[in-house]
Amino acid sequence: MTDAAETTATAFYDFETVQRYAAGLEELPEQERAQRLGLLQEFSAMVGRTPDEMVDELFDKATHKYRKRGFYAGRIREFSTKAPGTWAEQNFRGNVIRSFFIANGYRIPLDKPPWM
Amino acid sequence: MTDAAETTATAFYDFETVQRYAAGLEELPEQERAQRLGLLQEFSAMVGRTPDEMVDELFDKATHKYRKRGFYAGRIREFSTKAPGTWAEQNFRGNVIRSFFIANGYRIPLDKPPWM
Amino acid sequence: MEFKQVVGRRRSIRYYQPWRPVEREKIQKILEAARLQSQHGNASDIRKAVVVIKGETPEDVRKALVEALYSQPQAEQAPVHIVWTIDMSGWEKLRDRLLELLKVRALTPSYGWSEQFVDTVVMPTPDFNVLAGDRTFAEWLSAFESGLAVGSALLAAVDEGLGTQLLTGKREEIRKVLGMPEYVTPTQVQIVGYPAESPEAGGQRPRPDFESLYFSGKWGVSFKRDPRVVEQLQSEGMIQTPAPLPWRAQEVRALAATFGLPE
Amino acid sequence: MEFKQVVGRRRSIRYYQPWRPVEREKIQKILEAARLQSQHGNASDIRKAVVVIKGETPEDVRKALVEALYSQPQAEQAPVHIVWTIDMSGWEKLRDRLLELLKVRALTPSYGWSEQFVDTVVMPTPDFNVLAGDRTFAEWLSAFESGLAVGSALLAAVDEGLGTQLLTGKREEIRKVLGMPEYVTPTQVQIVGYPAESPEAGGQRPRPDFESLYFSGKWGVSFKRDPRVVEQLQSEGMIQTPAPLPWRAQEVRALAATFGLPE
Repeated sequence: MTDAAETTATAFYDFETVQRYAAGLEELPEQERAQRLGLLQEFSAMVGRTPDEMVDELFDKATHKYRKRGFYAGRIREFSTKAPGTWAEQNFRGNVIRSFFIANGYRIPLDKPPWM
Repeated sequence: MTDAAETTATAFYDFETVQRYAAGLEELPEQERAQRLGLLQEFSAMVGRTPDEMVDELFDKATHKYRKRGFYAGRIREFSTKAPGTWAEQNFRGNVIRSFFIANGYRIPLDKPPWM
Repeated sequence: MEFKQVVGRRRSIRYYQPWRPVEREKIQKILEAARLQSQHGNASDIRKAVVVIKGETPEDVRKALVEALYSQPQAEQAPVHIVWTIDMSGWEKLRDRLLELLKVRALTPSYGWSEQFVDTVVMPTPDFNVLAGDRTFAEWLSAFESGLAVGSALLAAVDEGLGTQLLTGKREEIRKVLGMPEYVTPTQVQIVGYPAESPEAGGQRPRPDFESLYFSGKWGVSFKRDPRVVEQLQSEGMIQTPAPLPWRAQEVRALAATFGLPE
Repeated sequence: MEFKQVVGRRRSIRYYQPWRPVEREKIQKILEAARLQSQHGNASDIRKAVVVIKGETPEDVRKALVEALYSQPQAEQAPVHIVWTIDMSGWEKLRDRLLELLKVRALTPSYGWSEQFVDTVVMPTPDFNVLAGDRTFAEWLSAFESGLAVGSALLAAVDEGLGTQLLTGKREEIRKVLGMPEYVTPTQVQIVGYPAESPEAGGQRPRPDFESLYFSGKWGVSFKRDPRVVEQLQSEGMIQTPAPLPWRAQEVRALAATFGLPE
């Protein structure tokens, strides 16, 4: 079980889009990095796409327009709220995914904090 | 003689270009005005053209370019230096003519004071 | 504030306190400063602005404006938007404005200025009256004139202790949202508010080498930068500690937490 | 000098003391102020200038420059000309400059900035990278950016106790005289020197009514001008006695006598 999980994680880190995201996490403690990459993997499984596929289908490089922005905004919100916790804790889950897209060049609309 | 001179002066003041120049002299004492208009009349006689003719031939309204600027710059310099006096006194004579052209919309190159 | 301090403290502020309104008199002072800036092409009537204020302008207008600014978070946070514009119809008042300057003796016959000069030379010459020339040049010069005024407005905001930044937006949408006629072009949008980041905003931004920008006598021959003058400007606050300040990374993470932003 | 004083004292100075040179450090300070002004399109490398100094730049170059400025007397009188330019090739450094801003955390991932974002969105989008769009827009935005910097340079000259004015000249001749490559456009020429007229230069110049320039919430709805703020700005020196001052006519005549100019 440990071996299998490790293999999967290694394969997951091999995706170009994941490497790009991970490069921006280098200053974080190992535990925080692992937590974020774990959340990304969880989201990837939830939407049933590889990280590269997600980035690919979000934006149309030919027309320079977003293609599935609404879809991903919705799934990120769903991913945020399915965990327990405060708004900030939930929002953190979603922002990990948003950061992944940003590291790969694209923005997903943000949710405003409740006080704003 | 007085009558004739007055008639001539009146005719001279009738030129549209002279009226335009005179309008800018209204704040001056009567004597200074008369002096300047006298200088203009003297210059006009020297170049053998009426004031309106001078303005007309200086600038080509069709091409928006100066036509006889060099000619008038030269004659103004001649007009300045033919009187005795300091540079400032001589230059004043020329500037009366330049002011006449300015009032009618056109600039003649200036002479720099000797100190400059 | 000292002029040199104002120049030194100005930088693009990207985080604002959304809860803190800007005093109306400060907005007026910013506009007054822009109005007094040089308008060397006598473009006085082209430099106009529409101010959008949170809590005063209808919320749907403000919302549409923020969307036209690509929904950037700082556009949402800042309580004031000054939408700078060029009103090309303003050039039609050029003749009146020149005659006004003649009358108050700012323009003088000594240099050849007269009502006739305005009519026979200035008005038909595109270099002096842009409407006489081609439209592209007219718009180019108008943009330059607009930049002059907006630059003063940026500095005036800093002088008032505010944060400010220029944003680019979707011009056609901005025009529609604020009811501008078609002869009006929005240039850039100045956002104004109290900074949520420290006023240093991580330090003074990098600039190309002085000697690569400025030349003496001839293109390509550097204007020598005197390090003693640089030191003096440092002591007077115009040249400040360059970015990044050592604690910038933590500040950015703290700001992300405040606003629920990704890091 | 206080920022508000600087704004209030600035006006186009048209008579200079030709005999009095400008200290080199003051010229540097003017250029430093321009360099630090906002370059919101990240146009840092396009805003350049060539400085021409009487007694330092070869006299034939200076003479040709004055002629390209239509031989206006103030161009002859002023000992310093700062020829502001737009170097369109500077835009080619945009990507490097953006990555630099990312690195110092002026631009942050919180707002979607990343190296990939620069490459996939910013660089191909004309609104953010003018070289990706049409040339006319690129030049228009460059003129705006240039105006921002030149406005600071005007104010900095006033802060140094100098007189200054912007002049328009024959661009093609200016380019040739100063050896500029063809991708460089001279914008306007800032003349600098000690004023021969009083610094008031006859009074603060007229401007269109505040409420005809600035709107609130919607085009055409005036932003109300508070007279108490105007009074405050008067006491702080930003709003000054309007032209013409009562003695202006005599001053202009005296200046004409000094310089041998027609009245």
